[in-house]
Amino acid sequence: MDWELFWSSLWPIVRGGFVGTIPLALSSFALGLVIALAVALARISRNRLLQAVARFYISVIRGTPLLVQLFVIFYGLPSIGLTIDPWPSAIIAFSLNVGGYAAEVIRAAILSVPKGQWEAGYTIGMSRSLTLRRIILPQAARVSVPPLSNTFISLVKDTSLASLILVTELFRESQKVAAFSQEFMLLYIEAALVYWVFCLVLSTAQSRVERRLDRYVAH
Amino acid sequence: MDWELFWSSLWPIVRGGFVGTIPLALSSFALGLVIALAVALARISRNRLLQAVARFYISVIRGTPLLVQLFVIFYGLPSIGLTIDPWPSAIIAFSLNVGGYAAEVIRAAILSVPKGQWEAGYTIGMSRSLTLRRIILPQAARVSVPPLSNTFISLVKDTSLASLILVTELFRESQKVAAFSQEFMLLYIEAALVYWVFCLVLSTAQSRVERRLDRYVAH
Amino acid sequence: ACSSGGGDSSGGAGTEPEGLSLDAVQDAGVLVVGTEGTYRPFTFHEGGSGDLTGFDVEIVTAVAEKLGVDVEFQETQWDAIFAGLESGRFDVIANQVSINDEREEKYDFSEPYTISPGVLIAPADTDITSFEDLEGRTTAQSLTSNWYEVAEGFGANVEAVEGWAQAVELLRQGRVDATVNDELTFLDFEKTEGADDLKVVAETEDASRNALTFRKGSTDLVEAVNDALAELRADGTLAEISEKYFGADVTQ
Amino acid sequence: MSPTDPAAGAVLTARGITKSFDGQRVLDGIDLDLERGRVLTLIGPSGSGKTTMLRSLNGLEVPDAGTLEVGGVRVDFAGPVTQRTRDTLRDRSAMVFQHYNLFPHRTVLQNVTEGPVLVQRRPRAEVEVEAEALLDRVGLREKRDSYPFELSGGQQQRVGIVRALALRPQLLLFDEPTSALDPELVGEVLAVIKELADEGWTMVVVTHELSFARQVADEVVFLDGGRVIERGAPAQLFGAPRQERTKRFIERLTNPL
Amino acid sequence: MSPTDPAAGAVLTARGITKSFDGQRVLDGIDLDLERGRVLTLIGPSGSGKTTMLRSLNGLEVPDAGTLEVGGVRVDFAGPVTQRTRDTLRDRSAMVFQHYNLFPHRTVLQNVTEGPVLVQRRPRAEVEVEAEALLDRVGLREKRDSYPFELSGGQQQRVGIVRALALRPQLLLFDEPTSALDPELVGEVLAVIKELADEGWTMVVVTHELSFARQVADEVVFLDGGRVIERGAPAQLFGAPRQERTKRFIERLTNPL
Ligand SMILES: Nc1ncnc2c1ncn2[C@@H]1O[C@H](COP(=O)(O)OP(=O)(O)OP(=O)(O)O)[C@@H](O)[C@H]1O
Ligand SMILES: Nc1ncnc2c1ncn2[C@@H]1O[C@H](COP(=O)(O)OP(=O)(O)OP(=O)(O)O)[C@@H](O)[C@H]1O
Ligand SMILES: [Mg+2]
Ligand SMILES: [Mg+2]
Repeated sequence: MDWELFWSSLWPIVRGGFVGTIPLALSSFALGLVIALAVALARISRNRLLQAVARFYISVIRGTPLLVQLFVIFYGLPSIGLTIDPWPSAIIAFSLNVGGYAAEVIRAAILSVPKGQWEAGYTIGMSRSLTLRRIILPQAARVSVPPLSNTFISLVKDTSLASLILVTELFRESQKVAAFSQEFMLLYIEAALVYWVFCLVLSTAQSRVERRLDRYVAH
Repeated sequence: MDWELFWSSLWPIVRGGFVGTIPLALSSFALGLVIALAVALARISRNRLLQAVARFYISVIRGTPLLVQLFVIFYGLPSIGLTIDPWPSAIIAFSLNVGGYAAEVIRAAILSVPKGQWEAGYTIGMSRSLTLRRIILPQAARVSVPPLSNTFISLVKDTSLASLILVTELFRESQKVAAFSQEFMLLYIEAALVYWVFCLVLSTAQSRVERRLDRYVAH
Repeated sequence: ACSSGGGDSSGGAGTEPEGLSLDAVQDAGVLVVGTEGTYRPFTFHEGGSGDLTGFDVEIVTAVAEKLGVDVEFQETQWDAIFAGLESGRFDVIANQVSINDEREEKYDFSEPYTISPGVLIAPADTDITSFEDLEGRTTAQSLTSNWYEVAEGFGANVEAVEGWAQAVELLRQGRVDATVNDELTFLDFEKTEGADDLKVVAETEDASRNALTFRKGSTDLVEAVNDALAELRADGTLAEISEKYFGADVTQ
Repeated sequence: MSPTDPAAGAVLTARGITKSFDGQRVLDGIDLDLERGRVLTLIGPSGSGKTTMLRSLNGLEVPDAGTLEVGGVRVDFAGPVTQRTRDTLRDRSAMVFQHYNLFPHRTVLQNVTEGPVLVQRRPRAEVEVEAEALLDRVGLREKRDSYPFELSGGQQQRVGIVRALALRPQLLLFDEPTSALDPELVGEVLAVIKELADEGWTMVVVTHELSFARQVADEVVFLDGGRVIERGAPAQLFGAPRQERTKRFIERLTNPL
Repeated sequence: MSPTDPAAGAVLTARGITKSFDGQRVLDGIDLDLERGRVLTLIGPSGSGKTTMLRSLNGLEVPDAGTLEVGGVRVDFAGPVTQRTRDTLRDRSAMVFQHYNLFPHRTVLQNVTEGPVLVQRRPRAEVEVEAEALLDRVGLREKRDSYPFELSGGQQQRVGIVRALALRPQLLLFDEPTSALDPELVGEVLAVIKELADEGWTMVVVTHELSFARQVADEVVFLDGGRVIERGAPAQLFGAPRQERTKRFIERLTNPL
């Protein structure tokens, strides 16, 4: 094990995490949640067409490799005259991807809120959308934290694909060092360690959020 | 769009799915479920050490990229004298991976079975393990089908990484054609379509299983 | 017997595979070759899903024949190719590996079997006329090729890509200004795909020298391979293979 | 804190209310009448349609046929029923649920003020003052900042009642308000409901507590199979039921063994 | 189908049973005695420890101190209690739960036969014959192949009772067996329990159904705060409670309003 290389490459890799992986993951996740919420609502709406569109979207996103989704957006769209820069392309692709996976999570969470909560909202005169916003979603949020944090952890690692469309992030940095030093195994393991540390931090954050949301839930 | 290329390459890609992707995914998933069950049981056991080991395993598997897991097993282990053939390596890596993700799903499913079911088992004289086997797991199975099928669908796509360790599967076949014809985008999309069809079939199978297990569950 | 061929012939389990001896290869009766299989015209599948073929494939096959052993190919991606060599998954890499200082420190190389200059490729209407013009421009380069350093050396912003196909795509979409690659790749591309919208604006002084790559310490094997290459050069086989793929002799 | 309009008159008139689920007729031509300030008790075996009827009054369920007049709003279910109509129905009445259905993520006070502030758009300060007074009445002023899970079942149901009262509805609907409670907690909730009845609130109560119905109800209606089998003053219906089915039902409740 | 050993003698002797949860003392030195063939009823407010006491008898909970003798097995909780001891305790008694806790993925017959066949290792054929006879007794023979969700609450609880009976325990434990039931379904379950009592089964019943306790119990024990406040024959305890707390509790149950 070449410790000197390990230590000298650690900072570039971690920096790649801070300037690439993390901002990319955070912004895509935030945007992805918005998409997911919209798609989940479409899935449970009474409008058949909306339902079908949402189902199709989810099926395509989950049924095809993320790599291909990235490629189509970055290398494919220019052929119909739409050329998008690397970062926006990556954010679009990842947030569409998160949207597809998280939609099902959010939908399940909404459905897990007891029907009586809807009725309690209605009986105090709330409309469907007001009930959803004030009564149902806050409760659904609690249920969806663990599965959504899984989605987020996967996303963090998936962002390594962004290097394919010219976004520099953690994994790319380790590949650069690997390419020059020829120490592929060492650098891959080093990148894995950095990912792992990031994920450990995220898991801790997740438990925090869970505990905070648990506040008002019966034991 | 080069339709001739599309059609002529369809069979090699689909065949790659049948001889590579699907057997790899199925066998890894089966093995992975066994691992996951063991890890989930360790997680909920009263033995602190077992708990800690299980938690560590899950954390490493979920916190590090699958690519690195594959690399370490195939290219890393030989340095400690353990050389494993490509297929077994792939199956080991993928089933360890599934084991980490599915363990949490199975654990959550076991915990979702009402405590009263354990007590009903105990009161008719069953031991902890008999209750688990006869009473709890059959009920947990129902709850875990949807999230496990997500894990499986992800696995199907993740098997594309197996080509890194000399296993030929769907995605590799499409890359071969792409390299020859230089039609990368077309072939990527074609591979995505084939994955999508596979996933659609799997989703249908999932609904079937769910409906069968629903038989004895209240509406 | 696939990967174990490499494993067995490495001898001595329990440690990182040492250099490989000619005896070991001849005892095994097979030379296990690592190659991408997706890098035309050097290593690719005929028709996309047919047999593995290509310039490097034919050369290494001819070398094996001279050594009196069979050849067996293991296909993997570039990312894994050196790991595969080091871990004994295969005996030699035949994949246009160019010789540089870092690699020479870690591996043994045969005599080069391709020598080609690097070319600077840009859109037909470019205002770039020399490598010096790369200063402040953007190029697309594969991380793992020596052209990455060349472009960087002239002050270009380098976008790392996976390979030639992506580089061309970026060039055509106007997302980068130029790309440096070896002449052979461009010649093949021009011949098969057509490249009227692109042009070669400059050539490097130093040629890239690409060779078969072995684990460090494979001294007698490398010598035998060099003898074989010399014989193949002498009897015209190398030139013949080269003509077939490039219409020119690129082996010297 | 008292019914909004104390003048007399019909608050509820239902005629021929009919409703099917999956081809199964659950309500089969129900007529109900209720004057302002009076208490109607619905009793009947499980599945007889009590909850469905109550939900229809609150616009939570849309009957297939019949007409309904609640607090001056008239709806004919023969025609299509718009969301607006359902909303208007809902404005006239408020429901108290068997399982309380408090909002678990809101404090007691927020549970109570949510409707008046957000839906009725009354000023928050005014609503809070009123809400506290109502909570005080049911003995829960000091719980205003607690979350529902911190309360016993009886306390939760009292909050449920206050939440309904705070909307100042013309009609209060109770669906088995005590049947999810521990037996010793039943009393505290029934006491609150009785007080409201004494005070002149108009209400429909589905209950299995016959002694409560006897004391509080002006009229008892016995449902079975989605039809009104018998109706009358509690003394008459409990003491001398005319129908065999009523008799058997009451017998079974008062003397389970 | 009748208690395994009809000879007289103590089936249950509990002395000083004490149990804390998180430092909170939930059982505080409970003594109980029960002779073969007799029925003991436990009553008391919510949280008084009734369920915890019952679970301790069945080995589902391990007290911190005290001694227990059930059907000849003696356990001293001062020392460590092995899993084997808990298992033996469990063999002596069988529990019927408030929420039935039937196995949802097993048919009615399978629910009943699971214990005798898998745990007691009796021949399946014999067990099935006995199980059917038991189901017949509670009027559910024709439901043998139904799944629990296809049954009403009252039917499910009757299956729960049969499941316990099929184990031929020396002691039957009932934890509020009817409090999750619709009021009109309470009767059918209480009737079955009464029949078992008449037949000579030894049992401990936690219940809020005072009229049932009056008819069936040989002794009533009133718990509050983890202590026995008062015990006696039902006529005495319900008719003329000596303790103020008992009186208030009974008052509240019989006359909620
Ligand atoms: N949303 C629904 N879909 C289908 N069937 C329903 C629905 N709501 C109620 N039912 C059926 O309508 C019938 C009447 O139900 P309802 O809840 O009104 O009875 P209930 O008198 O309130 O009974 P309980 O005393 O058990 O509450 C039942 O058979 C029930 O299964
Ligand atoms: N596993 C547990 N962990 C912590 N506290 C517990 C546990 N089980 C019971 N308790 C507490 O012990 C006390 C007695 O509970 P128990 O269930 O025995 O009362 P109960 O008399 O059966 O009440 P109820 O009539 O509501 O069923 C309660 O305060 C309860 O919260
Ligand atoms: Mg009802
Ligand atoms: Mg209890």
